[in-house]
Amino acid sequence: MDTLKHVINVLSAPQVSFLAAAIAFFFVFPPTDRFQSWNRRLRLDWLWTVKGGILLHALVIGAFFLSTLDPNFRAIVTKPDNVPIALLLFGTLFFLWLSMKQACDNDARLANDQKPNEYTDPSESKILVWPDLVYIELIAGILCMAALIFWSIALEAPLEEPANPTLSPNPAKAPWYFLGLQEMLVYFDPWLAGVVFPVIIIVGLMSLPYIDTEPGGSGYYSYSDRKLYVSLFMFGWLLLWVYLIIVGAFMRGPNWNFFGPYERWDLHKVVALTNINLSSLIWVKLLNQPLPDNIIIREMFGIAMLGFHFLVIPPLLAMTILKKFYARMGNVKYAVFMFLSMAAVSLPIKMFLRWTINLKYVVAIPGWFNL
Amino acid sequence: MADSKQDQADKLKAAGAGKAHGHVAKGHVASGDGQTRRSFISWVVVGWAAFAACMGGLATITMRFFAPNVLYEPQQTFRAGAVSEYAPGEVSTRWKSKFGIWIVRLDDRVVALSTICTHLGCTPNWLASEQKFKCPCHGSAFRMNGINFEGPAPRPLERHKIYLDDEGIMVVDKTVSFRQERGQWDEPESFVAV
Amino acid sequence: MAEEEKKDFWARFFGSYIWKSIFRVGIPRDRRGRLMQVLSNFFLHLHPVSLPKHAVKLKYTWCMGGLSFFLFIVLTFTGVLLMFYYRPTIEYAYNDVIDLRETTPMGIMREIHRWAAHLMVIAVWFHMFRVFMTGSYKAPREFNWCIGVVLLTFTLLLSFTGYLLPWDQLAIWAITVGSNMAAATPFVGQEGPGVALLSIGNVNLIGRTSDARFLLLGDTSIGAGALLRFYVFHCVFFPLIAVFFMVVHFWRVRKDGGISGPV
Amino acid sequence: MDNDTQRYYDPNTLNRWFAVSCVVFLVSLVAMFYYDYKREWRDHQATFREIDIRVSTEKLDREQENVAEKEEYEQLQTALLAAQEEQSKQGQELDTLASELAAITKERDSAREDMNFKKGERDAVKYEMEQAREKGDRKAAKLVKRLEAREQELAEKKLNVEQLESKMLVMNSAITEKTAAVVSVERQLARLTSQGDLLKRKLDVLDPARMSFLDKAGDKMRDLPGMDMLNPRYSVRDHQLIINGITEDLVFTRVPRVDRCKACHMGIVSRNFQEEENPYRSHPNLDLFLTQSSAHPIKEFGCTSCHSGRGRGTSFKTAVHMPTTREQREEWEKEHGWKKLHHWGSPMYPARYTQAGCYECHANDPELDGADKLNLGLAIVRKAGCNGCHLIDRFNGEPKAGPGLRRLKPKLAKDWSFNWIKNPKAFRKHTWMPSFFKQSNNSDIEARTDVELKAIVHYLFAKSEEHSAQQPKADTSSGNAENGKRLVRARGCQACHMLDDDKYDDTLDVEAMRRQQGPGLVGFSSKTTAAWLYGWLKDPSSYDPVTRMPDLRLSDEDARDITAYLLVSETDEEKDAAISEVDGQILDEVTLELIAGNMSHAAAEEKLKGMDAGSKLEYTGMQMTRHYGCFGCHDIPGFEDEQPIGTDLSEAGSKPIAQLDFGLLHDLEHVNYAWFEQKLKDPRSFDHGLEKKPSERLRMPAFGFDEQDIEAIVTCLLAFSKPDSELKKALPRTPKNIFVEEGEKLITQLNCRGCHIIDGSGSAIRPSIVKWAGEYPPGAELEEAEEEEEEEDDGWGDEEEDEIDPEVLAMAYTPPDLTGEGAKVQPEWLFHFLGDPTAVRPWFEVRMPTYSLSEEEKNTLLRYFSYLDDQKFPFETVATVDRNSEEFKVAEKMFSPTVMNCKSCHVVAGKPPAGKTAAEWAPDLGMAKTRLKSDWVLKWLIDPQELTPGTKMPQYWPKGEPSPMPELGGDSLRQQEAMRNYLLTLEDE
Repeated sequence: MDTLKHVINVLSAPQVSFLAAAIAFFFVFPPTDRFQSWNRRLRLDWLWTVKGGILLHALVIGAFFLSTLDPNFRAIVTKPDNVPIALLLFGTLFFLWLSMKQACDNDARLANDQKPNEYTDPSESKILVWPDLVYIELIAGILCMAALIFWSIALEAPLEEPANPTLSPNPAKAPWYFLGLQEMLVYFDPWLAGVVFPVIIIVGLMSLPYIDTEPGGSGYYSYSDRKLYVSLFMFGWLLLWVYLIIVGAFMRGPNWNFFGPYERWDLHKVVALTNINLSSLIWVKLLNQPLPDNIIIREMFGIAMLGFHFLVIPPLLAMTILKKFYARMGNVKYAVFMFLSMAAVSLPIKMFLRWTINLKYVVAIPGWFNL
Repeated sequence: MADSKQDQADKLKAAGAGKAHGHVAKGHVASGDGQTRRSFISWVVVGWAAFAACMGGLATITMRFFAPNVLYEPQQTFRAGAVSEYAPGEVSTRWKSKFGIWIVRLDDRVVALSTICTHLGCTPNWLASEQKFKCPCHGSAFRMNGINFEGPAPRPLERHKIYLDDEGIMVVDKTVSFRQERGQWDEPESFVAV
Repeated sequence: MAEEEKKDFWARFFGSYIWKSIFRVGIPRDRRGRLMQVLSNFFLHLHPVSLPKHAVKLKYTWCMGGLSFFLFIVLTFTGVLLMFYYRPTIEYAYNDVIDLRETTPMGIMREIHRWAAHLMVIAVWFHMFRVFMTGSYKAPREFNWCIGVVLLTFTLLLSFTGYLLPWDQLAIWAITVGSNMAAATPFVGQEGPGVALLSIGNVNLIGRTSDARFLLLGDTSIGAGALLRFYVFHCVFFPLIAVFFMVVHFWRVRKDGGISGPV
Repeated sequence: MDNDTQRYYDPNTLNRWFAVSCVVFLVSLVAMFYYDYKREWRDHQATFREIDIRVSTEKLDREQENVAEKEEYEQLQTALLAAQEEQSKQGQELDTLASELAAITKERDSAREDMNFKKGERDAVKYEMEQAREKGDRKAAKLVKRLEAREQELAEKKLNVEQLESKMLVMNSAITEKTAAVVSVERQLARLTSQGDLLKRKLDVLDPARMSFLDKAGDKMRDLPGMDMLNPRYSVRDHQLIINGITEDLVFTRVPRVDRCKACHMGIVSRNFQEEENPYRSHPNLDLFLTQSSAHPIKEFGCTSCHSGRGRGTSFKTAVHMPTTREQREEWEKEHGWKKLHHWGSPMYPARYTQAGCYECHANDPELDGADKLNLGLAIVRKAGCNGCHLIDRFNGEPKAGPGLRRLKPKLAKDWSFNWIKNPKAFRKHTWMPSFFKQSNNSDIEARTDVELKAIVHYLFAKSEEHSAQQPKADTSSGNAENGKRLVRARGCQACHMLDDDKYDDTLDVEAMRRQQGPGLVGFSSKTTAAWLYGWLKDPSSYDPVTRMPDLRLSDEDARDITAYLLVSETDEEKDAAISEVDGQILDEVTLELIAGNMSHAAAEEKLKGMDAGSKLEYTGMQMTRHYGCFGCHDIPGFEDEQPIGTDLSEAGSKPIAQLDFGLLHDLEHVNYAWFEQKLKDPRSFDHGLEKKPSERLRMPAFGFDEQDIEAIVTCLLAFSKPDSELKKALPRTPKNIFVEEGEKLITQLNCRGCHIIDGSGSAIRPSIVKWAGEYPPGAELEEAEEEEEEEDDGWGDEEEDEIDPEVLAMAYTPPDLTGEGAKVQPEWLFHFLGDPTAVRPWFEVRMPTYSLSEEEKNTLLRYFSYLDDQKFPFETVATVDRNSEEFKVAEKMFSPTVMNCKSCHVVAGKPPAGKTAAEWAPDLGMAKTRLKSDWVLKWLIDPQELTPGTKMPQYWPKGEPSPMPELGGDSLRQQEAMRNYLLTLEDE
């Protein structure tokens, strides 16, 4: 048992779990036809059948409640403010499955050119709002309220010591819905993680309808027509948001150290996290040179990498894999789309470099631009 | 909010009943026996009865919520010193500003007069020259013993509980008041005899 | 027989003058009646009178948008109640929050408020997820999607500003971190990059008493000023804005052709 | 029907769903109500009500019985009947009188009304007139007339009223006179039954059994959920206290405390519930706490200001009760679902540490009556020298706890020192010197610690200065140990030193601590030399200028005898192992490690090469002395202005638990006091299981405290907490308080209470004096004195010979009680006396030692005594004596053997009384003039017992009776004054 727990503790370390998730992700939510064929070959779409769904939920929920037998796990999960996160977890799983199932059904129907499930023939008469819709809305509201009250009776809202600006709690955490951002703060400068990323997220979301202008798949659940977008959206939403929240809430302990789900939050846990900048990594470690004084020269590798990432890769893709796509989109939309997606991809890359080679900054120009 | 819910509820009640009818007919057509109908009506009744109850409950909760369980009012009892500190026939304004009390020493007793005019709750002033309390708001006036004799005031000023503690010091308790028109001015705790 | 009497009692009741004056229509017995119900009712008028079938399928809608709105109402109501017992000052805030549980009637009002807030955040996320998965952001609903994003942002802001009010360690430190990010805003945050550019000669325009964070807190550090400020943000300012956008959001739903569906 | 085609859901299902959800909602609402209604305090108040009813009823019954039993009651009853009988006889007249009175009263009332109206008019006219006159209006004249008229009328009305009232007065008196009898009897009865009546009134509203049906109904209604807003019986509101004087810390600001403890602890202020269970019990000490007459009335102090905890909490858990023991915790978890409220900075003090709460306000009080645990704790902290290594505000500027080590060489041998430091308890079982070595976290590196230790010893001796103790005139070996033994017991050494034959009582208290002011006296032969010891006894401060050991002005042979005794002792301890050779290799390692601390490794090795063994030892020794903080308790050359090495304990009590390192001791209760207890029990235990370099390991030494010590010390530590800057309840900083505190500080340092009773407590020496008086009956050495007086012996002689009870003897030989000293003696005298004491009681064996006090210190003591007795500065009233006056003659006569025979007990100008053992002597009257205050002497003559209860001094002028002597017109006072004046002349006899 303990060995199993230990194994899970190890596996759940971000460098492992995130990598696994990231790789698996593209097979489960294939962005392109190639991946989709893999997806089919591995019969992964079976997940979106009723049987698959039952299994999925059984696994996750079962695992969760088994884990609550472990005192350390219980201690963390039953923190009042963490309960919503458990809710989020299960909710996400369920609705993910629900939407994907319907998407698959519709895809199947469309494949042998039927209309999607939701389609209603204009000829057949519509449903009256009164009473059906109103009624179910009312019922939903009442049930929600009842649930809320029971929840409130069962769980006391947290209240800690009086505010004390000279003594920060350990760990000091942001509200759970911002834990994703707080996690980012570990890897990026405040102005990036705290200001730029949120802005990019919001702007990105807003610009979505203006980038994805393809008429297909409007108004019904579908996947294959919109692989790329769905896949990317899922990537951002599941991996970069939900996953990080769960990590931040359940697995970040004292001194913001990482703790496995079954690990005791030990105040004195010590982890080696000495960071190094890319510049010194290359100049000093690889080339055995002193750091050049000229900042630009010093940081050129980093700048080059960034340039490559944001300026070279997109055109390359445009010329190769995404030719058709590029043609459909036109310059501007393609540029914006690429900027956003490359930005989204760059986050995990940076995080990963930190986990693996303790990279602090790719480009470090103090007071100006640390990335 | 609550009432909007409320009349939404009413409307739905109407609808529910209405549906009932709509369906009753159908029920008849569908199956001759009233079995479905009775069970079905009972569902509606249960539903709406419970709903009404809930609305009542919410209303109660809201109302109850407005009655605080604890108060942070200023101290209601204070020690007003020994009887000897007050000259016979004196109206002491010593405690007026702090506790809203006049200590009045009448011929045979010391009483604690409330400084709240029985008309509309202004604070009268003690006019030593005329030997009366005169209220600035509507001109009510009270005698030294608190009896009203001028202006609109409907009844005498209230007196508050006053008693001697074990050290012989007078203690005034504002939470208890005695009214002349209820004949409470002779109750043992309404004065300290001299 | 009793049945009959009962029936026509109700008939007379719902037919009565007063009833009609309030609800205009009597009991909806037929199609027209049902239409009228919706048309003539303020609280229902943001619904169309009739919908395509899939629009009432929970499977399709998940009812998340509706619940978000419902939770917003719940939060407004409980929030207003809490305001009767909570004073946003450093002397009172913390102890008032203790009293909310110890001595305030219906001791769980704060819990309802807090959990409802969490729930609303989740509901809004799922709503967005649903809308995305059904591709409902596509023409002609692009703009409404944007408004939706704005609403999402304000949901988070509301939740965040509320987080400071208990004035305990959780609160102050969550907000400290949050507000220090404001200080890191490029150009207008004293810690942010490029702040040096905003200066005339060697006079810095952005400093500890004149940057984004300062405007947010009304103070150089979290204290009485910030508490009051966040209180007003949380109780008045943001709700108003949110309501405004909500109205537009709902209205657009109707105007952009009701709930989305395949063509 | 069209509607079916347009229906999606089956109405049945919808309705069912709706019904179910509504019911669920309803249930949730009910649950909400229930949850809000089901509060612990409500149950407690209900239970308490029952208890209160029970108790009060019993009391009432008892009261009524008592009253019934009193025959006074019987008499009154009969008297009442008689009086009523009497009164009813005159019923007729009374009725008529009453009706007449009523009639006149009516008349009077209306008359008064008229008068008041007139008065009103008069006032109005008066005002008008004044205004007019002011304006010079010509109406004025008219108005003046009108005013006069009004006055006239008013006067008439007044007259009328007065006449009527006088009539009424007459009638009233008539009536009262007739009813007087009955009334008075009734009054007496009422007085007799008043207690009972009060209880009755209380029970009538409390006990349902005494209620009418309607009242019962109301009584039930008022507390129903939802109704409980109207006028509830059970509430928190009525039991909430708001304490403005002692505030609560909210970091950003301090706010008045709000305590709701009474909502459950209903009976806490009343004395009626001492037998009840908690939370209904009365406070255990109502004389000192809570009651209005006590020092801490609940209205001003509340509960949490002493007990700490969360006053606003209304449940067992949220009040943050804290369990004293693990068992109690488990029990609470079962009974109350108790869980530690993690997020509350100031949890309640567990029962056994409650006294920590006193410190908040009484931080400056030297010794706090009733807080024995706290006092003991403070005494131990001082004695053990905790403040040597830990900063503690209270103890700033206190002298070091241990002896100075400046002049080690002449005193000690290296071997001895080595073994001593290594394991002090081996040499002196009860020493306060803690053990640094052979501890749980360094016994594994004994080889290294040995080197460290040798280095330290080496350093100490290397730095040690020579000193010139005067060498003994005769050879010190010739001392008489037997006599030495007696002297040690006689001279009062035991006020500060324990002897190895008196047992250390296992329960420490402040008294016992005083007897341990100095080290226990065991055989010193292995420790030091006779020469040194002799020199030390003769003049301690010459060896160590800052020592607390005073000079007892021992004669040479006394000193020699004592030396002899101290060297040979009953427990001749085993020979000490000689100090072995230093292990050079380890020494190098250690030294290198130390040097490398502040330079590069290479450089360090260089430096090391350059050092010879000696310098290595010395360097390491110095570093180690610093490392272990020896200088904290000892004055060590080279460490004059070193900072203490330990953590600051000034606010130990309010330290957040997160800052206490529990290491790997996971099964320790996670509360600060558990941590402190563990730390004191085994200071090094928190290193358990941790991998640490020797230099990083915990170094707090082991004192070998027992349960009781630890409890006391932890009480202190909890008490040392963040002070409230704006505390209003602390002792005001009046001169008296300040000077008394200063004095107490000094008195504690000098251990005056070892011999004297001061301000009520002290005289630790007494038991040993009793013991001594038993072993060595005093007076033996006075034989020859008696020989001379033989012929004057008046037949008492033979009684002298037989045994006297040591208790009585001790009375005479115990150092004097200094209570009231300030009022008694003259400051100049006391000043000089403190400088060099002169024998006031020449028969004493115990010596008042000579302390090397600075002027300032002496003044501190003077101020202390005079402020303690509220004496005025400068305090002198000189009595002038005329030797030829009648008074003087009379006094002389009274003084003479024929009358009072003062000489029979009192030494006079050094001349002891004839034929008495020293045990019966009384102080030298010759000193009266210079020593005593004349006012005091007078008081003393009037009533000695009042000033010193139990004194042998007889009272010649019995209180309140005429003087036994005719002289001076038999005027006691004049006689007493005369006597006083006479006494003040005796010095020059």
